[in-house]
Amino acid sequence: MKGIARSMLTTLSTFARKPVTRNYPDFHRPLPKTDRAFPLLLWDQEIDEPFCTGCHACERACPVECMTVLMKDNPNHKSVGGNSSRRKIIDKFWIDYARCMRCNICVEVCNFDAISMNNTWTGHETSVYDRQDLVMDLQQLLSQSRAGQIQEWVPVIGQTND
Amino acid sequence: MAVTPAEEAVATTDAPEAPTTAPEIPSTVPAEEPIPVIIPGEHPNEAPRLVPVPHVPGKALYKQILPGVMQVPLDLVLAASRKSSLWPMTFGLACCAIEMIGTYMAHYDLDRFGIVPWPSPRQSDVMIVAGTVTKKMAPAVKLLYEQMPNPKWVISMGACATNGGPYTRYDRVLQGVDKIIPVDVYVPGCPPRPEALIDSFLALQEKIMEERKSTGR
Amino acid sequence: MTADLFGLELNVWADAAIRLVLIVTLMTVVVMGLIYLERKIIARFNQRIGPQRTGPFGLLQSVADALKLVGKEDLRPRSADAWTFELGPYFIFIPVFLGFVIVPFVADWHIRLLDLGLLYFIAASSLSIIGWVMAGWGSDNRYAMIGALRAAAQGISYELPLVLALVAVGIYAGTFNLGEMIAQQDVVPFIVWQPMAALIFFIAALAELNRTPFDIPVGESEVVGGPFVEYSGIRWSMFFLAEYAALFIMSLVFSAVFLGGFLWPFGDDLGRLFQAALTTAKAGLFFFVVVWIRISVPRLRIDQLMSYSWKVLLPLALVQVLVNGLVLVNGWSEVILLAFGLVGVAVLATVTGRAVAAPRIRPGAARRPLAPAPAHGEAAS
Amino acid sequence: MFDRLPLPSQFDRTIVAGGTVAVLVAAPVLVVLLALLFADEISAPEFVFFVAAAVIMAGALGAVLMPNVVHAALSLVATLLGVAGIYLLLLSEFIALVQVLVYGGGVVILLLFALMLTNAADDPVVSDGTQKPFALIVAAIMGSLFVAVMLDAQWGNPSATVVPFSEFGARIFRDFSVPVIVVAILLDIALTGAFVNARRAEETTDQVEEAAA
Amino acid sequence: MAQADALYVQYLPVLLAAIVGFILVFTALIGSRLLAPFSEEREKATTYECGMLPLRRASTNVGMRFYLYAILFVVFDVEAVFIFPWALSFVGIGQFAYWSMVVFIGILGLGLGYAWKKGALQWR
Amino acid sequence: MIPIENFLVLSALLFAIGFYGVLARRSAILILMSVELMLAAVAINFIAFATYLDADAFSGLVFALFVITVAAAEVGLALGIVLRLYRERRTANVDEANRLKW
Amino acid sequence: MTSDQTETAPAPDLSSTIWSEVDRALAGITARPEKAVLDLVVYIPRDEVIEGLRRLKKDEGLAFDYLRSLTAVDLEEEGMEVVYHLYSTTKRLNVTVKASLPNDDLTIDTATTVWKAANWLERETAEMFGIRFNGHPDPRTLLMPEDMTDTFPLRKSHPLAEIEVLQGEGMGYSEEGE
Amino acid sequence: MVTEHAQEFETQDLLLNVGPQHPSTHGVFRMVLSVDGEVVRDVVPYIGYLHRGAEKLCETMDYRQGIGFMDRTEYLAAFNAELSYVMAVEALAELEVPERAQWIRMILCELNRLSSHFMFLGAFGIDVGVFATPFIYAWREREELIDLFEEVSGDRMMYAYFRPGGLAWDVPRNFKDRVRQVLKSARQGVADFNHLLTENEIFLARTRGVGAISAAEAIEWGMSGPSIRASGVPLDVRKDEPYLKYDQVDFDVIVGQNGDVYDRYYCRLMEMHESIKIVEQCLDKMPDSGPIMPEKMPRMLRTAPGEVYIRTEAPRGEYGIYLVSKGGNRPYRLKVRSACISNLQALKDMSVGQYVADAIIVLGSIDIVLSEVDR
Ligand code: SF4
Ligand code: SF4
Ligand code: SF4
Repeated sequence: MKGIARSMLTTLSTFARKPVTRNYPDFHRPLPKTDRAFPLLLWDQEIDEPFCTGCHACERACPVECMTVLMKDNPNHKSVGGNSSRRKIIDKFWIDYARCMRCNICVEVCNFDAISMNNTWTGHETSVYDRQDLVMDLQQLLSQSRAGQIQEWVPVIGQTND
Repeated sequence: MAVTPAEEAVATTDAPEAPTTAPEIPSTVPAEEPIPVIIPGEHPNEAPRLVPVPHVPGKALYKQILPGVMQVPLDLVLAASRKSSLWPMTFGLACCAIEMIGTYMAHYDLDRFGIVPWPSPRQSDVMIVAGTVTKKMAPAVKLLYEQMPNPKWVISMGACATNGGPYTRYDRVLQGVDKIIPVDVYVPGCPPRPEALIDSFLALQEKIMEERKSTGR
Repeated sequence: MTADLFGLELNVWADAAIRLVLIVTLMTVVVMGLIYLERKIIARFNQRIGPQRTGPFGLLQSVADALKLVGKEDLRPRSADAWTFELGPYFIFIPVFLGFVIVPFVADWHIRLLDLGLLYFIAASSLSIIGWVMAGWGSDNRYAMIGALRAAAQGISYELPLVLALVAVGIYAGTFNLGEMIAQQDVVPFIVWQPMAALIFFIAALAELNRTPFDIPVGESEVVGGPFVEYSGIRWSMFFLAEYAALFIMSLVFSAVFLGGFLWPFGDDLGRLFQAALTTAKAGLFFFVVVWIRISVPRLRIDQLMSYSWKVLLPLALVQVLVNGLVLVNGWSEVILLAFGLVGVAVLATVTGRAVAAPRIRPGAARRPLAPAPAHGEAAS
Repeated sequence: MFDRLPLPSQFDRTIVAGGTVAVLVAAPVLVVLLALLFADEISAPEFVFFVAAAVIMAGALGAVLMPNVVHAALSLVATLLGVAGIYLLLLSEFIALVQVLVYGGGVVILLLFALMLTNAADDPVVSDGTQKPFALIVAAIMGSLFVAVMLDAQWGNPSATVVPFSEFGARIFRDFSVPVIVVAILLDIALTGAFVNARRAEETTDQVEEAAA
Repeated sequence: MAQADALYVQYLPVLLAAIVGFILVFTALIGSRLLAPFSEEREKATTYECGMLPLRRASTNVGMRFYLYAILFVVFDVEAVFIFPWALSFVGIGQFAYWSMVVFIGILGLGLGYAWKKGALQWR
Repeated sequence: MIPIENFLVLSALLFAIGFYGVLARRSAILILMSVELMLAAVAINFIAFATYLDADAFSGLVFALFVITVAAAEVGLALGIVLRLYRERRTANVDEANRLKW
Repeated sequence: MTSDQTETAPAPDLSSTIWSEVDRALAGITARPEKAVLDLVVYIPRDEVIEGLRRLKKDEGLAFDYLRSLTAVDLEEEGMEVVYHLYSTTKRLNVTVKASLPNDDLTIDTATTVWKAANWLERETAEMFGIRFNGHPDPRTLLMPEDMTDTFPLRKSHPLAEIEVLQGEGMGYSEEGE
Repeated sequence: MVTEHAQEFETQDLLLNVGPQHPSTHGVFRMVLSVDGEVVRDVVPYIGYLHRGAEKLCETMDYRQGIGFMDRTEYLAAFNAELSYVMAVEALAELEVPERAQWIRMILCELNRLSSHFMFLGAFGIDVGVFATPFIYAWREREELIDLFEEVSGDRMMYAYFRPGGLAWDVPRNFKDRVRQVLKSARQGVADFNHLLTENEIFLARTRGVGAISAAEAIEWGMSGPSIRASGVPLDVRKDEPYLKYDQVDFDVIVGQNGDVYDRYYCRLMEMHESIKIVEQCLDKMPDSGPIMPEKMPRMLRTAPGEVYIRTEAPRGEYGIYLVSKGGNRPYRLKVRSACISNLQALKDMSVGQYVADAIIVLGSIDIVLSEVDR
């Protein structure tokens, strides 16, 4: 009976401890900046346009082929009297969140730091009733960064703290 | 829903065979005959596995005998109670199942919402398809879904269950569980965080309250 | 033929009926409360919060569960046997419910205090085994079948220690009437004089209630819920109701037989409310310990479970009976009983430890440091 | 139309039909008895007696007629409980409770286990012997004979007497202690006999299986 | 007749309790039948086998052990039946009744010991 | 108070039914069940006579008690034999059993 | 390993390997060594490979008693290679044994007679590559659905499934823009 | 089917189908027990319900993309799985991993071993029949570890943090303190389990002497990891062929004596102590700063033709990667040597002759991860 008594004392000790539950819908635990929810497109705030030039690099690098990129000539380019230095710019952009495996590769391959992983809670609360709603188009992908609601963190592979 | 005999054949081939009476392994084709290259998704034998399960809602008797005005409070009470005691079936398929278990545990504690897992489909309301549904597993998933009594809901958790996810290019993997059973809520992510799963439960509760007019579920 | 209920004169039929209806309502409320409490207690044990969202503090959780189960389709497998499957819930629930007849709640309120109360209680509860077998066999399901057989074997094996423990106390009290038993414990509850009987009764009650560590008939990890696998909806909730009602009765009987029911050792003549509170507290203690054990200890295997009942509990219970008789027939003092009881408890504890944990082979895993790998061209480095 | 009926089950024809038949048979009896009861033709105990008798009869008939052995065993349970009620009406509560305890708890479980040890539970439907009509005739003759005798005899002026339980026990262990010991020995014999048989049975099955293998 | 009525009054609630319990379950099932949706799907009624179609009708090869334990139970149940009247009366009679019960239990204990020794209490 | 004839008639009918079962059934276990019915009928008679006709109404009860006890023992023993028969002959039917030589 | 490499004689760095002992153990069996990045690779003709494996296991100097893994490689036109990774729990040595199968006869003797561990690994290899292991005690399908064993997924000739795309017009240069 | 039914009806045994959906098969494993009165006479395991072709898909992915799939083959110890993969790639591409990266890899792998063993303890406790408590304890500690992993790598399970050549990015600045505090709670958790289960008489009675397998048999079946060490075979890649910096830390290989379920449980428990020890030494030895990737990594990694078989010690045993490359940026053939499939083969030997409940806990005691078995 000794061991049984010991087990029961152990459970009793946990009975005395405080609950560890994170009361989710009421309390959102702060996420680390490295958190990877889903990829988002970033918005270039000074020149009012997305960073993305539609270079298809991420599309090719995505292991599950869940991105679709269409580029166009930038109407805002200097050559046409704009103030942007991007000759090409993204026209249409879809990411199928339903297939994305959150591997961060698209962020790493992007030469323009135009895409980054959503590390806010909005990136995680994405339950839908229809699969089609999980295919994000350009506006949805840009809106959060455009509104500046993203603590942007674009990792550089192999970067050290110092 | 009537099962095609083919499906029963498929399902029963999973029955155990004594090693002694096992048939000759079919994968030993003599090399003379060419290797059959079969376009994935069009395998002759996998058609019966992929027959979708229709959801027959069924009608409650009080819907038929009570006048409409008296149904409203009943609907409300029933829907409220259903949404606050959703019992999932303990059914883990792959990696996502780990996060699902984690959601039951102390840090996230689905019990707060009255959600407790039950081992048997007979006592469960929700089926959380947590993980990759292979074509070998599909008949079992269908059977389990059918064995759940009405009203029943399905949460497709993770990329694999939603559309094959990372493994969608492999032809033994089902490209989305909604090919075989009706899905109510999709949770993206690979795997979704426990919070995402809780969020999907909240979404499901909203859905229940909305669709309480139809006793289907 | 009249009887009085709270003083008012009534026809016996009406009297009995009213008492029963009161009991039914009490039982349903208490069972829901028990389920809620168990969930909360387990949650606390697990450092969780437990039901929280349904109503204030999740108080309405059990109500919601019950309503949902009422509103859930209840199925019967095609290959199941119609009559046994349908009648199983009745056979499991009604015997449990019959047990309420003899339980005293407060001093002057109960349904009936039969002279053979304990015998009646045992006889009634022994009937529900048939219900288990019916449910298991009728479901035509392997898990249900195995679970039902285990339940039957376990039920019959642990009924004897239960009976004999009660008989021992009955010998000591000189009556099987629960009311008179409680009346005799106004100063010293029987658990003082009969500790071993109390312990045996407690263990056997755990087994009769199919609670851990004796929950092999309904063990989830082996037989998926046991005889109830195939039951769904309200029919399944009837089993649930019966289970917790049995727990309720068992705790009441324990508190009445061993803890002195509604009596307060120091000073008597208390209000009815205080008596009710005492009964609740004493029964609640039993309930809490049951839950505590449930989340603390593993499940026994069927052979260990059987041999434990037949080789440990039954002989000890018989010895207790005989010793009580010896002391009484010679009119020796109760201190002998106390001493024997304590010795018996010690013996039971040690014997349990050894009987349950008899290693079949030499145990243990040793830490053995290892010589470093030979520096060889092959070794990857 | 069956699924329209508010029946407490996954309604199907067996349940509905069987339930209807049962109700149709039981209802008139109950009605008549209740009428008699409220007309004070019969006292309440008599009413209970008739109900119990009906249960006993139904159960007994089921036990000997039902093709499904498990059903037969379960209807035997009904009979035994009814008999316990009869004992109670006969003012011997102890015997009634013993009946419930020993039969309901023990013997029936024993029977069910035996049914499941034989293949009875796998193919539960048994065919009865060819001597049914003969048996029917004999049983009918005997039953009517008994009934005639019982009704014909003059039972003086019966008066019920109750033995208090403690006195009952005292009498047993004062006057009947030797038979009690004999009963104990008998039980031991039964125990050992059953063990020996079971052991032999196991051995033989093992041999059979080895022979088969 | 007084005793008789007293006894009946004592046990009347038992009968009523059985009836009330039956009514309780029955009404609950009726309510469920009213409130719960029902639908006819064939596969829904298949036996639950962890997601497989049942291999065959559940065979019930009970080990002999179950039967042996049942025998033991019946025997000791009868013993308990004899202990009950003894329990309330032996004090009045005295040593003789007590020792006769000791002999009674002793004999049955012998039976138990025999079963124990024969390994009938061992599962294998 | 209930007339004694009721009980006697009841027990007579019960006995007859049990007798029919013994004759008509083939499975040994069912025959045992029928025997139980007959024993119950007998016990009813014992108690009826004891309660109504016997002055101190005692021996009848004891006999009923012994009947129940012995019945239990008998069932246990007989079932053991039946099981052995079944295990050896793969049948539980008496007529086949006595056709096969032991 | 492509053929041109296999032509080359044993490289000098074989001295750092256990080729000498293996050669002694495999006396009478035509074995061809090769140095992989970590381990020694020994090619044995498929008729003798089981015998060779048995010797490697029995030889007390090497005692390769532990079958780490068994798999196959599909070199399309050069047939297939069955690869055994052996380990010696006592001597802590590694060796890789390979047997080449021509495309027109994909059969080899089973290794379950040497290690029980080969059982499921061979079943898996068989259904993944369509290699027949003669004398396998339990030649049932392992991972595949029981009724879909006529295609061999790990062969190079086995195609991948089509992705069902819910979005977009596919990649390219969209005309509308300026 | 027909023949099968025929022979079923001949035998007296009851065929009990466990899985693929069963509370205690840890996923979609399925076994058919033929039970004779609670005693298991035969076990027929069925796997493959989770076969999703990771090997096939990796042949079509470049080396960076493959990492994610390696995570998902061993989702309970993803760091260890990644480690084997990236080590294989490094061996073929002759990449030199900076020292700091190696220390961090070691720390993370050992922590991952801790979390995986916690998972085992929880599941095993549930199988033995304690209600919910072991799982709760296990996950209490796992959440601490997972939080750390998330701060480091960004995901809770599928880290994709080890890259060929080093690490994706550097660990947070307070890494060492976080690890220390996680270790503190982990020690507490191990102690809790020790008190809850190890000495409990019922637990001992359930596990001791159950499902024993001899050392020779275990080697014959190719078992590995704690499952074989419980049988007394000191087989541990970390000692035998030290790969990261394991030759510079001091730790013991825990071996059992009986190879029964209890030893498998106890070996894992003691191994967690060893892991904690290792991590502490790593924390002391690990340099505070330094590169985590070699200079000048190519944007698209290409390897020389060749083949390599890399084995590392994952929580469940030897996790090997057999990588064949024909040059280019993607593997030609990638084979995952799964420890679980070899351990699972021995299930029949271990559980025949036991009780049904024992068969369940034997299955639990070898701690399978189905996606590693089926891949
Ligand atoms: S996100 Fe970056 S990589 Fe992708 S298309 Fe835009 S610019 Fe190119
Ligand atoms: S995170 Fe990975 S899977 Fe998701 S879009 Fe980017 S590359 Fe594709
Ligand atoms: S979605 Fe991702 S995590 Fe979930 S099962 Fe599929 S691969 Fe695993």
